Amino acid sequence: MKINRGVIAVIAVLIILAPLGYSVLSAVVGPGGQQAEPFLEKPENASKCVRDTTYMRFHHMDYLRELRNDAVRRGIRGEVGLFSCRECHTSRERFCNQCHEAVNLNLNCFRCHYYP
Amino acid sequence: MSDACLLKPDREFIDRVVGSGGESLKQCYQCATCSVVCELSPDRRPFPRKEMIWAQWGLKDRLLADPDVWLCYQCNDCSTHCPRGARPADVLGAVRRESVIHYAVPRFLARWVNHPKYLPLVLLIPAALLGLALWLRAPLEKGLGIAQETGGGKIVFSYWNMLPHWLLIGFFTFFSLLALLAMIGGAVRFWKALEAADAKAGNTTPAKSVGESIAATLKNIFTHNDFTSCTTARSRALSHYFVFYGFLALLLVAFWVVTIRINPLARGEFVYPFNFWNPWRMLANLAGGVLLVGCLLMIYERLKRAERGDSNTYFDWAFLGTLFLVVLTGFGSEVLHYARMEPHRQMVYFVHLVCVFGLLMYLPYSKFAHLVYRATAMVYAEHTGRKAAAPAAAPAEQPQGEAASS
Amino acid sequence: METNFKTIEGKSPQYYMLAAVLALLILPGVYATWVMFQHGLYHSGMTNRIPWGLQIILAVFYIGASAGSLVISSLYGIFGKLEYKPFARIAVYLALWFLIAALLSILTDLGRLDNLKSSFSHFNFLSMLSINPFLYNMYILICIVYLWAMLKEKEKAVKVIALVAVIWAILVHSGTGAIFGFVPRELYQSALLPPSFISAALSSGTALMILVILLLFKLTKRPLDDELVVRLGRLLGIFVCIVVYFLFVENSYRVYLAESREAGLHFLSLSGESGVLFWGGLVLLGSIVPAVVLFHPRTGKSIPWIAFASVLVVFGVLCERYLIVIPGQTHPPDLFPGMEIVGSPLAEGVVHYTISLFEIFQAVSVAALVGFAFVVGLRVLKLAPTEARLHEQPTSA
Amino acid sequence: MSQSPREVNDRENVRDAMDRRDFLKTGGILSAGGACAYGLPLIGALASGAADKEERPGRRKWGMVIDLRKCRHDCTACVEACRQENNVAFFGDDDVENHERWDIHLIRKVTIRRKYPIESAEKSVPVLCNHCEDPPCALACPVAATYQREDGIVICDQHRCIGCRYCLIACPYNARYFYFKEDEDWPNQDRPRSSHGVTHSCTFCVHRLDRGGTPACVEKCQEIGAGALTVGDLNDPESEISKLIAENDVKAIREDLGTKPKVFYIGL
Repeated sequence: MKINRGVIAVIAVLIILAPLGYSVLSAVVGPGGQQAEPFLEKPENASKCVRDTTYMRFHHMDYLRELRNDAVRRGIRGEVGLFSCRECHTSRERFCNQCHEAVNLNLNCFRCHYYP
Repeated sequence: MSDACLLKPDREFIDRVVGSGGESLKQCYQCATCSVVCELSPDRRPFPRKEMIWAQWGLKDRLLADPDVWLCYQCNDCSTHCPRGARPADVLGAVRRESVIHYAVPRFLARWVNHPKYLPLVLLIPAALLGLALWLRAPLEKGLGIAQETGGGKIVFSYWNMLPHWLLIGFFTFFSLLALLAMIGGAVRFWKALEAADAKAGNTTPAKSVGESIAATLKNIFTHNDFTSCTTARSRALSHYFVFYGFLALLLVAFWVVTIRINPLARGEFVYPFNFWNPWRMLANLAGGVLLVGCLLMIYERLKRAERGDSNTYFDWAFLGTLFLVVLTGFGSEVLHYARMEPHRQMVYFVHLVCVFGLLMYLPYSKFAHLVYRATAMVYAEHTGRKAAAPAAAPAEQPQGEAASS
Repeated sequence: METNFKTIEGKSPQYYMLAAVLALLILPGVYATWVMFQHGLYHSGMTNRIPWGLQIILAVFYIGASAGSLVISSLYGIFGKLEYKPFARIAVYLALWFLIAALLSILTDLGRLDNLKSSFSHFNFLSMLSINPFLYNMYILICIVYLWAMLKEKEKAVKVIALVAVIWAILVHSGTGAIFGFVPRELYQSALLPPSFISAALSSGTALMILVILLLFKLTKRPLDDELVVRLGRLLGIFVCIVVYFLFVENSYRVYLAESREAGLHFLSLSGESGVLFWGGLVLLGSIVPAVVLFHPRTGKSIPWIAFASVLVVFGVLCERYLIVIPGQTHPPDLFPGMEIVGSPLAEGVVHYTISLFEIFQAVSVAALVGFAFVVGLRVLKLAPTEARLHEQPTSA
Repeated sequence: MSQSPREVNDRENVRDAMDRRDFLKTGGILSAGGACAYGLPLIGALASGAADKEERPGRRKWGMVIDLRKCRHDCTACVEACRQENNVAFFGDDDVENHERWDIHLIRKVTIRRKYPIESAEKSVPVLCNHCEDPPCALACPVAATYQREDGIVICDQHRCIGCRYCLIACPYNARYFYFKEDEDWPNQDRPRSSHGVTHSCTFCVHRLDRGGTPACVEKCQEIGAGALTVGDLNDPESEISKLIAENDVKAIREDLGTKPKVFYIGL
């Protein structure tokens, strides 16, 4: 079956340019590309976090992992844990999910740990 | 023909051609079976017969200024039919390697890239440069005032700490521009050499304008018409097709990702990594798959050719190997990203960057330069009407052409 | 006797049909694994009392078949029997893919595949299940090198690697036996398990090799000397007897000793489910009938009979693997010796294991994967010999 | 047939077609380079404390004594308390057929009766993980997710468990359970529940012990007045559990297996 080589070439180029079309379309048609700047809700009742904000922004994952290993592996359970985040930052939707959905990093912590 | 001209054979050139895959050059006794068999050779200026005689005598300047060397796709029709086993295809391959080295702007770099002895050095350059960039990262960031205060925590291995985006984009853009300049320089020198040779031979009647011939060449490249006309290497066209489109798509995606911050169209979505269902990422994964399949097919064919006795020189393997490594480490770092195996991912990503550097920055010096020189030769062939000799040639045909093809 | 190997041309429609069917059969297993990964393993027939089911049985069977087929290739590699050289390449190629199938069966059976990265970063060197993956991966490497050496006709290297490969195969399969043997369950705990695994490996490997060789030479219409298959058949007969001997010894001592008589009876008595499988499936069908067929002068020489015996042996070894894995879990651990458990929320007594549909899907897809790999391998690599002659014959031009 | 190249001169860029020596050399260089590019930083990262270290939270050894004389026959208060505290999966009594396959019983009341020589009165015995001193489950776990802590508690780190279920095979007491199915409801939201695919067993409510509390089942048993369960530190002679063991003749389940269980029964 002799497919015209030109047709294949055109299809291939179209597939390659498809995302470009999507971006152009979304930029022109609607503010599709314009994502809301992640907004972290400030807790009402408390002012000071366990650690300062810049440390938390860059190291909350390492910090939580250390806390977990201490608690599960070494039996050292201090006052701070995932439960203490819940007390001030009450809604996960307005706290963790804001950035994690923006960066497409899905979390499977909340499959077992309760965080409304 | 023109008046007698002094031939200046270059003996060292013969050795280099013989050394890099053209061992059987000396057996050719000019029976021209190869030129008859070859689908691609134009009726008025057939090849590879004349290239064989030039190579035997070592007429380096003629060979390097001959577009026909680049019109051959090394499909081995001629080698299989050659009665003396002279394997003209490999000879042409060797000549192409010589012309890449000849036209490369800093020639020592071309010589390094094309010889296995210099491999550690060639690999060390990107690794060292990248390492240097990473080492200078902290002071550079402070200097540029974009240092991010990270709250003093000890960062063992997080992605953005080891390879921040601004560093990668700056580093690779700078070196890509260098490679681009070298590429253009090589193409221009090749074009001038071609014109000079034709002027000397006295047939300077451009059939088409340069613009038209560029368009015709692009059409030919995208549809791979020439490529598929070779009979024995039917599947080679298929694998090159995969690699061509895969690489093109990945290049486009990379360009989009690199220029995303200054790109008016992508105002909002400048956040990495792209969501899996983002069209750009889907295209990248699809193109990666296509490129991987293409590379595998090519490697399989090259192994088959090796069995048939055709020579696979380091010049071929280096390019194919680097391309294959780029695809493997690319998918590897994506899988490790999803598996969140942090230290391993950084390592595979670092190897990926070294291979990409090797692919793009050494483009004008390695076999990848066929992208430049073959395109230039095809445009030149269209431009001078070298291939236009269809049997029902228009009367405007010069008599001299008739004589040659009878 | 110079045997040369040629890839099958593999252009015939039947070939494509076969490859397509095998490829299609892989899909159900992938679907089943995906569903079980997303929603949990409750689709399988396994419960808290029977945590290991069909996938582990088949994993053990594949490792056995892999070790066995490697021993067949060593007939040429180590013992230098030239007449078995044609079968060496297929044997090693199959050994490689059987082990990959075994690893796949185990992986599809894991509950949390996304935590698999912890198996790369944390090791517990005392656990048998941590030592064995090292053995398996090294074994895969050795098979690849062995295959490469044979394809490249490096005679000297083949001799060396064959020795290393067979020793490693024995090590791997004893390790697999140790996974079951070194566990404080009454019906598992026995030092005889590693050697009985080796014997089961030898018999299943030989039986499978005979079937594959017969099938291959019939489909590709290449000449095959019947005497070779007869010799393999006799070898198979010996191995079959050893398998039954090991299992019988292992469980007869349990029935004899008072403390483990109950467990022994659970295994051997005809009333229990495993007893029927042992006496009917393994001893009668899996061993006595094939042994009789293989050693009987008339049927021992005819190819269809040997094929029939091989099929029975493969069925017997499958039963034997089932009998090693499942009864150990169905027999309850004796928590209160001398006391009878009247009521408990957990099913304390003898429980029953039924194989669920999803597990069959997974099993079929892993088997189809091995078939597909073999079919493609025949076409890409030079595995299949042009002909298999017994004596020095002037090879026809 | 191919004529060997004339040995005119061996200038280094003359002879470079890929022969076997070159191939091995390039292969060697490439793999060595790759190994360094991959290995050195990796070792650096692992050495810099990424691997977790098990320190010693003070040398305690938790054990439990169950006084069967005080344990009421058909009372399952401790099972309910455990289920509430640790979100243990329970699929209800409606579909009996599946209920028996997937239910998780960290502590279960087993009624036993002497069979030989004559049948004696039934006795209801709470059975849970014995936190053995030499645990076969920790020996079996390939990724050391199930392991014994310094204070003797055998716990499964469900973040690391790959769900191979070898510990269920290795436990001679049927005390380890695998989450074949996830339980939707979440009774105690302060405590995590388990996702499907990991193992779970009694941990002596280690989250309470670490903070100085007592396990949920012990607390509930005191609450309803029976007081059959006591948990304490076996290394501390003055603790209540040590006194109980000293004064009564205690027996553990199947001590002959050599796993040295730490749950002792009075009047088994």
